[in-house]
Amino acid sequence: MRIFGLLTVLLCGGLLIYHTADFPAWGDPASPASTHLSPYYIEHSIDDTMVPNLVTAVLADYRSYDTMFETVVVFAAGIACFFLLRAAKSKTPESMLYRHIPTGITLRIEKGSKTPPDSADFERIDSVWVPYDLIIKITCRLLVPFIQLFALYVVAHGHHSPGGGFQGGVIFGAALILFALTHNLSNSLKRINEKTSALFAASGVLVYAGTGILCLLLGANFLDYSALAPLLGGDPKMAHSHGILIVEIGVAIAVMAVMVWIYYNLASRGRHDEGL
Amino acid sequence: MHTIFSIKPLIAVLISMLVTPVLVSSKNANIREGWTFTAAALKFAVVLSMLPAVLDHTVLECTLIEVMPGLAIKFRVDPMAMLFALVSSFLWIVTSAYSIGYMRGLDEHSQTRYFCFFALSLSATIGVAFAANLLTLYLFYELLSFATYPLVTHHQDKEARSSGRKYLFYIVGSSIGLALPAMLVTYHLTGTLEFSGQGFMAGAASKSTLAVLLFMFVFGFAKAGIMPFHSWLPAAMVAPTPVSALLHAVAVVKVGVFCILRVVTGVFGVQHLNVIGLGTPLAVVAAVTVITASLIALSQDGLKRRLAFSTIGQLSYIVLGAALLSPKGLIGSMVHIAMHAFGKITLFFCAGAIFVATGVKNISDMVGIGKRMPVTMTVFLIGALSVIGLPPCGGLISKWNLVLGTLEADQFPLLIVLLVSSILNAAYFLPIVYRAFFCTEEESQFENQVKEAPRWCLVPPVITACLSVVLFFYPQPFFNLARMAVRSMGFDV
Amino acid sequence: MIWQLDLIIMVLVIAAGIGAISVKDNLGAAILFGAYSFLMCLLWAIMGAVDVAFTEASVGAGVSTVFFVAAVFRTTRRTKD
Amino acid sequence: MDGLFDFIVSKYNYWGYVVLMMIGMYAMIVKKNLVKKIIGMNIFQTAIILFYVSIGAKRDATLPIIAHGHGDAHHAVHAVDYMNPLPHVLMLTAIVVAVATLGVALALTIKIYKQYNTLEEDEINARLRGR
Amino acid sequence: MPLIAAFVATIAGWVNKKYCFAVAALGLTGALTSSVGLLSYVLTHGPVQYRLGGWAPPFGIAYQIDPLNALILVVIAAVALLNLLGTQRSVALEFSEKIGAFYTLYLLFVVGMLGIVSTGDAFNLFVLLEIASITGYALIGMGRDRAPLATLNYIFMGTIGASFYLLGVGYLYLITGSLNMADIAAILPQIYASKVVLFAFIFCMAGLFMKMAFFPVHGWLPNAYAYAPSAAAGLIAPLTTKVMVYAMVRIALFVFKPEFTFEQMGIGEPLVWAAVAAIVMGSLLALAQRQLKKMLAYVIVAEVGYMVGGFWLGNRAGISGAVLHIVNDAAMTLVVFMAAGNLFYRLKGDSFGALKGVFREMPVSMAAFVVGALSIIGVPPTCGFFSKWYLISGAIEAGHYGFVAALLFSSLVNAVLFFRIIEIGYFEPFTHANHHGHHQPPVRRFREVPMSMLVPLLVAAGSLILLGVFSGDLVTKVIHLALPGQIT
Repeated sequence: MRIFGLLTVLLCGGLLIYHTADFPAWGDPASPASTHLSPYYIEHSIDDTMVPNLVTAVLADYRSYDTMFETVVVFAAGIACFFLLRAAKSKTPESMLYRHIPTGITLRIEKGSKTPPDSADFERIDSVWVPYDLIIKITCRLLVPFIQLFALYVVAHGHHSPGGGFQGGVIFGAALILFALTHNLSNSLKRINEKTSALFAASGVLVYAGTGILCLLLGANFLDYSALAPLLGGDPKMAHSHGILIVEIGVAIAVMAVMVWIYYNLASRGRHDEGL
Repeated sequence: MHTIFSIKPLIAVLISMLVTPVLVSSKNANIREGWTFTAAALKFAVVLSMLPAVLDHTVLECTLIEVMPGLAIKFRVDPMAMLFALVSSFLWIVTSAYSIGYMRGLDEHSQTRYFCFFALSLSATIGVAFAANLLTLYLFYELLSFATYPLVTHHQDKEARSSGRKYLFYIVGSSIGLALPAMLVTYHLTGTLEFSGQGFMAGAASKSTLAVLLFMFVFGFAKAGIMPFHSWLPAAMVAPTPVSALLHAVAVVKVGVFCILRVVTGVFGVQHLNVIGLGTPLAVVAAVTVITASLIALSQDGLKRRLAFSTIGQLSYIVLGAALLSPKGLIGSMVHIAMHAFGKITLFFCAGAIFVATGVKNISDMVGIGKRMPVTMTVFLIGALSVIGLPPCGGLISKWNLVLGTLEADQFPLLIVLLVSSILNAAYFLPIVYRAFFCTEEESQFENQVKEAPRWCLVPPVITACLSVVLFFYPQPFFNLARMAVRSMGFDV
Repeated sequence: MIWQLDLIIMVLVIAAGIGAISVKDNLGAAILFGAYSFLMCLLWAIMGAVDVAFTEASVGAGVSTVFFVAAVFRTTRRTKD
Repeated sequence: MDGLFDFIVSKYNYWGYVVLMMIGMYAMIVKKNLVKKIIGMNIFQTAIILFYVSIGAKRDATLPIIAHGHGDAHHAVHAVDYMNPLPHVLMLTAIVVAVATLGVALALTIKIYKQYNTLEEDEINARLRGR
Repeated sequence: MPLIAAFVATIAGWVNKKYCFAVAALGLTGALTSSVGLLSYVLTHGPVQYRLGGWAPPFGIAYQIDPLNALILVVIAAVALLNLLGTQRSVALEFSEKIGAFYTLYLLFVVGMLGIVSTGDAFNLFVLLEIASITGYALIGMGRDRAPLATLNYIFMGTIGASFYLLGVGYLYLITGSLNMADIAAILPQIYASKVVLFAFIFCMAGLFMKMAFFPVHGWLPNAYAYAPSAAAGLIAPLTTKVMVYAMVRIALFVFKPEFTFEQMGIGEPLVWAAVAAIVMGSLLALAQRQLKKMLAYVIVAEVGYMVGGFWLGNRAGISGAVLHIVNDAAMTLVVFMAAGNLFYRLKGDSFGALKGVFREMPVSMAAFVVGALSIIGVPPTCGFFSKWYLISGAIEAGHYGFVAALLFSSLVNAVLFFRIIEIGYFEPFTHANHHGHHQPPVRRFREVPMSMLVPLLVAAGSLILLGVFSGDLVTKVIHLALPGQIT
């Protein structure tokens, strides 16, 4: 099997390398890819959309339909993970671990025994991550808001610098995942629970599609932002710019929520009781 | 001869198809059988109503829908179709009556299913009869194969299962494996599948190709029971007797030979076959089947099996007649469809009646039965005479024409084949009758209590037997139709 | 775009890729995969695809790796190849 | 010699993508561990992304972000000055697709582990045959 | 005429969080009506182009609807709707808690399929392909015992396939600088000689072959389909492979021109032989199965061979046959899988042993199954016969008798396959026949599935016959319109 695999791979690789001879040279400004469509984008997008970041302009305007489906893919992945993994309400586990916060002592409570009082001193912890990690916890707690702020910046500033809805969403999601990693899953579930994340995911996609449909209702083609001009004020070009922002926000919301959602499911085998 | 549009052929086909939902929904057995009768009678009436027009040299046509460019599901009523449709739709009425008696007599299960598929089979049969092109023909041919499957395997036991398997294997296998590709090649070569009086294959391909195609068709329509594709027929005798009677003496097998007739006359064209000399090989195949089947029939003890082999032989008469490619031979073979149908169905009815009354299936157990069931056995005698081809029965007429056909075509060996096989026919039928009547009281295997079968089982064979006799004296209806058909092929008769 | 730098990173990427599939520990493989993604992101940044590089940094090196780690934690580190 | 050198410089990026793709494919074909296979799958996908990015590269051009975008607009923008943005756009989408597939694949892995308690394909197969 | 269809369905998917089947049904009905409307519009007014985002095609993304894909859109929407209606109960049974998620995925899958068919942009096709795949993975992955493993294999194969396709598109972009299908098609003829074009073609085809489970890369299909939940199998089995075949037709005919595809490549002949192998192997492997759904899955492998082989014959009859078979096969696969789903719903198993006596218990479902079976065997007047007719006449025209033989062989094997099942369902358990032919049928309960599952099934079965009867119109009025004129 190993030999066979290697042979196949070598054969394919050889063929592929062989025919690269016909490729235009790497980085050649005169290659067809750089001369057919892209000049149009480069030279017109600023006029058409008022967005200096060409990637954003192309992504969310010229090829916005692709991007919408990209968001749908993410959403589908989130639902798929939920669908595949989410288990029904879990049974109460055999034993639960609690930590007494002031002392850092870990208590193991067998099933059926009396649970500690529901006070601020005790917290339930996961069985897989026992050590008390004050430093990490505090550091991350401090970091998380800044990461989130940065994420918002990335989303909002996608017009002018690298970034945009997708990156921003992922970063935001990563911040939440970081929180869930350093604290435990139930803690972060308390802040954004499953329903919320599903709702966010769906609403993100809805914002995107809704924009498209709004354009449709306003008499233009699907996702033709210039139709939004009367609603947003400004000329059609500015409307393009704003439209891009709106859909980027939609993408960000959806991506953020889905990343968190997938993480919840993966980390707890769909039971949503104990994370990493 | 002119052509008019008429919806009647379609109605004739659809009547029995449409009656099935009614049959399914009717809870009461009497209502169900009432509907069956109504449908049968209606169908016969519709077919009959077309007869004057056909005799008046009119061709009725009905194009249902064009399924492929230049290829439609289309019905056409010409004399040959009329002949076959008349026979089968009339016999449906008789068989329905007989079925009722038989099924009630034996208290069979799933009678609703039985009547439904029976009606469906008849639809398919009429569809084949009225088909105007090979495609339509093939369509109803396959429909018939599948519609008869539940009938053949009605008993749902192990034996039925293996027979059903054999049945489908031969019939569907040959039609998909041989007839369908042959049809496709034909279409590819000529661009049409429409039957015409002269055939449409002339000059379309080389002689060897045509020969291959012809035999693909002949063997592909395995319902005709040409050897070596015959062994489904004896196997299918596990079916209830009315099924055997109608389907395996009338509908299914006759559909097979009818298809071959159609192919020979309508696709290849008699004249053209004559020119390229393909008649003789076909005739040889048929002749071999005739003789072999008759010989095998001699050795069978099961009455129905003997009848089955007799059928195989008789079917090959028809193919043989067609293969003679002479006017008389063609007339003979067409008329033989009708004559044999009446004769053979009588025989099957009698076999069924015997079974209902006594439960006996084997010939060796029937010694002396004539004394207990005189009517049945007399009728049996008439049927046998008809099949053998002795006066005063209709079988003689068709056989006579076949013989004339061999002379016309200068095929003396085939003449001898016909005569020998007639002798063999006599040899396997007459002893049954003889031993049924003429035996000593000791030899008789039947008690005095054995009575005639129920009335429903008795009347139909009597009717068909009478008709067999009547047809000897008045064969004109069928004879005229056959003659018209042959005339449309360009012969002068 | 300095092609020498590009080439060095390319070699590193390939090394990391081979490492990721050959190390005999799933957790290690996951981490190496993270490194691979990060190097890949550098490569793209050099080539001028900043947006793609940005995305790869957050997705490939970030979230994907976390997913891998989570999955490995929830299954097993054991691997035979 | 110089020609050969130029040739290599102009093509090595494409070779690199082929090599990476083959690494990924090798892992998917040969490795028995499901996590390894998934890593291979991701390497395979990133290799293709690398290919696209290579298409978009352009010598002597800068990032596809137009300078002075909001300044006194309408500087003439010249296509040769900026990289080709289109492949980048496509690849953003492709990365997203890759991560989505990864999520689903890992979810399935966990499910499989729950069912068979192993991630080695041969062991799973042996267990299935054993039943 | 925008493609409202997809959007209605998509939006229904999101609103649908409230656990409602009605929204899904409504959405799909909307999709169906609008695609029917689209078809009739296209037939009368000629091809339609819809520019998404209002940008002209080479720059923006456009949908390109011609009679051919309008037809396929109708098929997809109809199949999805019927299956949705027919499996409502089994969904409720199998995923009691995740109905919302199920329907969302279901709709997204349909959206992906509709999009693949209608898009005019090579890259957009990839994205939609992935939507359909990911939702498909999830739907299949929820099945019984071996489903997750089978799905993972499917993911690997599917991802390689999609990546190959993406690579092919990348090559095309590299060499033409465009992603729009029509635009590429306009540029390509000048550079046919390039090896890159050749490889682009090979990659696109290889990727699609993997996705459609063309022999010998069919390995993922049988297990995936056999263990999938019935409701998902009834959707995915009819659609995935067929839509991929359609994508192949589209790429090969409308991106690369026929003269390139059929004349310059010279791969038609080997591919038809591969199709022959697919048909033969699919049929033989189907014979070896003892499980209903698995057997059906192998039949699909053979059917893919029909379509691919028919297409690569490269003549008008063959291609019409292949396209007609896309439509017909979708319908007949739907029927048999829905029937199998109904059986599974009642019998809780689909090994042949479980099917004993099923005719008596579920006559209506079995009747529909028989119609589907007859169509797959190719018995007139069901639609399977007619597409087979075109395929065979195409093969005869091309002088490719191996393909003819394979088609006939597979018809025969299919006949054996289905009659084996029908026999089991019809005869067993054997009635104890006594000598006088009195039979007491075994008294078993009449356990037909509820009406809501039956009616869609019967509609589907009826459509098989309708499709058959109207196949002439379908071919002359729709398919021939859409095929490029060069194909003779």
